[in-house]
Amino acid sequence: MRYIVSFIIFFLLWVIWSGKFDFFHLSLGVISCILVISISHDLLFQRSNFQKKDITETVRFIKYIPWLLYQIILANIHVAKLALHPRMNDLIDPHIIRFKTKLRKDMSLVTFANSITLTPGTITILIRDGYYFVHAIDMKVAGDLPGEMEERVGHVFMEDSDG
Amino acid sequence: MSILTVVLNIVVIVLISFGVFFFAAGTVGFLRFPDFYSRMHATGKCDTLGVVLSCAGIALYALHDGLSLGNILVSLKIMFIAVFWFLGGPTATHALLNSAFNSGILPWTKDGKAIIEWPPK
Amino acid sequence: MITPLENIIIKTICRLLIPFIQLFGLYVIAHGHGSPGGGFQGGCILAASFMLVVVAFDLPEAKRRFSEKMNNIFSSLGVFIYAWTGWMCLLLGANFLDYGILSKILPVNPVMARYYGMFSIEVGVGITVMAIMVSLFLDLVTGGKHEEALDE
Amino acid sequence: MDNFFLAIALVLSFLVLICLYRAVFGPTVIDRIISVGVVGTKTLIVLLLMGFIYKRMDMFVDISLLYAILSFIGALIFAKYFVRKGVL
Repeated sequence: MRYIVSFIIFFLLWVIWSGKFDFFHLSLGVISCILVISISHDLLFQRSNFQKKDITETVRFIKYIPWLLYQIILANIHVAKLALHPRMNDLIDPHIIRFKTKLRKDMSLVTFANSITLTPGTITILIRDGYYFVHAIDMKVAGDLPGEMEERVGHVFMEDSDG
Repeated sequence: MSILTVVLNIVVIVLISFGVFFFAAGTVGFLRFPDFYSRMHATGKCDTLGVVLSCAGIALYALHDGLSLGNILVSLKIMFIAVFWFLGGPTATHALLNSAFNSGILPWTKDGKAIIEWPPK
Repeated sequence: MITPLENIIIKTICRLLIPFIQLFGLYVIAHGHGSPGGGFQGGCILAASFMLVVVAFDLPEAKRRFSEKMNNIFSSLGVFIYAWTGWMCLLLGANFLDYGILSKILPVNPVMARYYGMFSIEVGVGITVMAIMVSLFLDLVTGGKHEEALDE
Repeated sequence: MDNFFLAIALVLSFLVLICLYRAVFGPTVIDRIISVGVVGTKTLIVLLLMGFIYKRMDMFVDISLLYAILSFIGALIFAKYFVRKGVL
């Protein structure tokens, strides 16, 4: 099953990149997709079969992206304000903060970490034994962690439903 | 110049200008912040949004002379760059800071306490 | 000996991106005659994707996907393709790498024969460059003794 | 619009010039590596804009996608090398 889905994804991407629709280039595309799948078929999808859960996760992930974009724009305005502020040294108060997380799955840990890196004033430094080490540029933005974002990521990857 | 072209040009100019503004803010922050942990805040975030906004603007402008198949494919390719950078940029930021933290460098702080527990008890 | 980065973020993101990087490398090789790039550049991108496997996972994992034996076979296979495309032209009575003459044995006209000849040269160069780049990288990261590095 | 793109490309080149300050005088090695990454992102956009100026968009898109991939791989390999050395 995962072979077919990855083949479809790769072939669509090949057509977009190539832009040539003669027989020679399309057959090259098929050969390239088969080569890539034979070398690294277990990289894109790790489980061999799909469940109904995966489709729900994809839909929820797509719904999560607009909220993330909004947060990213807020984060950038914050950082730009700090960077252009004349008395910058009084405003920033950097620390590494350490907090425990409820998330367990790989994908949700990674999504949460990258969302933290992209949003206001915080960068993930390390994940170890269920603890996040986060560098925060001032204590006000750190007050929101883990907070709403963790809830949302947990909702996207259905952490709450299976205990 | 039809009215549609004018609107398209204005949207493209606004998007690219905002992208360049964030690039500029990131660069200024990169010069001014006190240590490289904070400098990473400026570059990691502002560059990601700058690339995404500029790529959106450029992808829109790639459609300016008609909706032919080649133009749409070029525009999709540019959006693929944005998606790639959206995944890769935070990871590169994280990798560099992770290696710095693992080599034992602590960030610049005001009160000398580098790592604090959260939420405070 | 290169140590793996015990880092879940880098592992997961590289897992998602490596197939696309490999596909892009193959695309650059296959469209070398029409757009920028070609054999050398595509081979370098393919080699870079294997370097990413080594960086994100570890050396045995990379060896499992692309063993040393396969690497040696590929590095000679590329030269084989390149040289036989050239010699085929020589045997048919033209100069070395003068692809137009290939229309005698391929069922196409000389222009298309030139096209396919150039493509097979690109493929040969790409395969060789990928294999040699991977061996160079493995020699560099293990200090020239990666056979022993595999045993420990 | 070509003049606008040219102006934006010039502004980005000027920003690259500013970033080189950190690459030259950066107190630590990490500063220099970050500076390489920042120059990489700006070069990406400059390449795309050059595609419009020279009217060869299909060609420059490939180059800048390649640049994005290599910049990402470069940052990861630098990170790995310096964590192994343990010195900065």
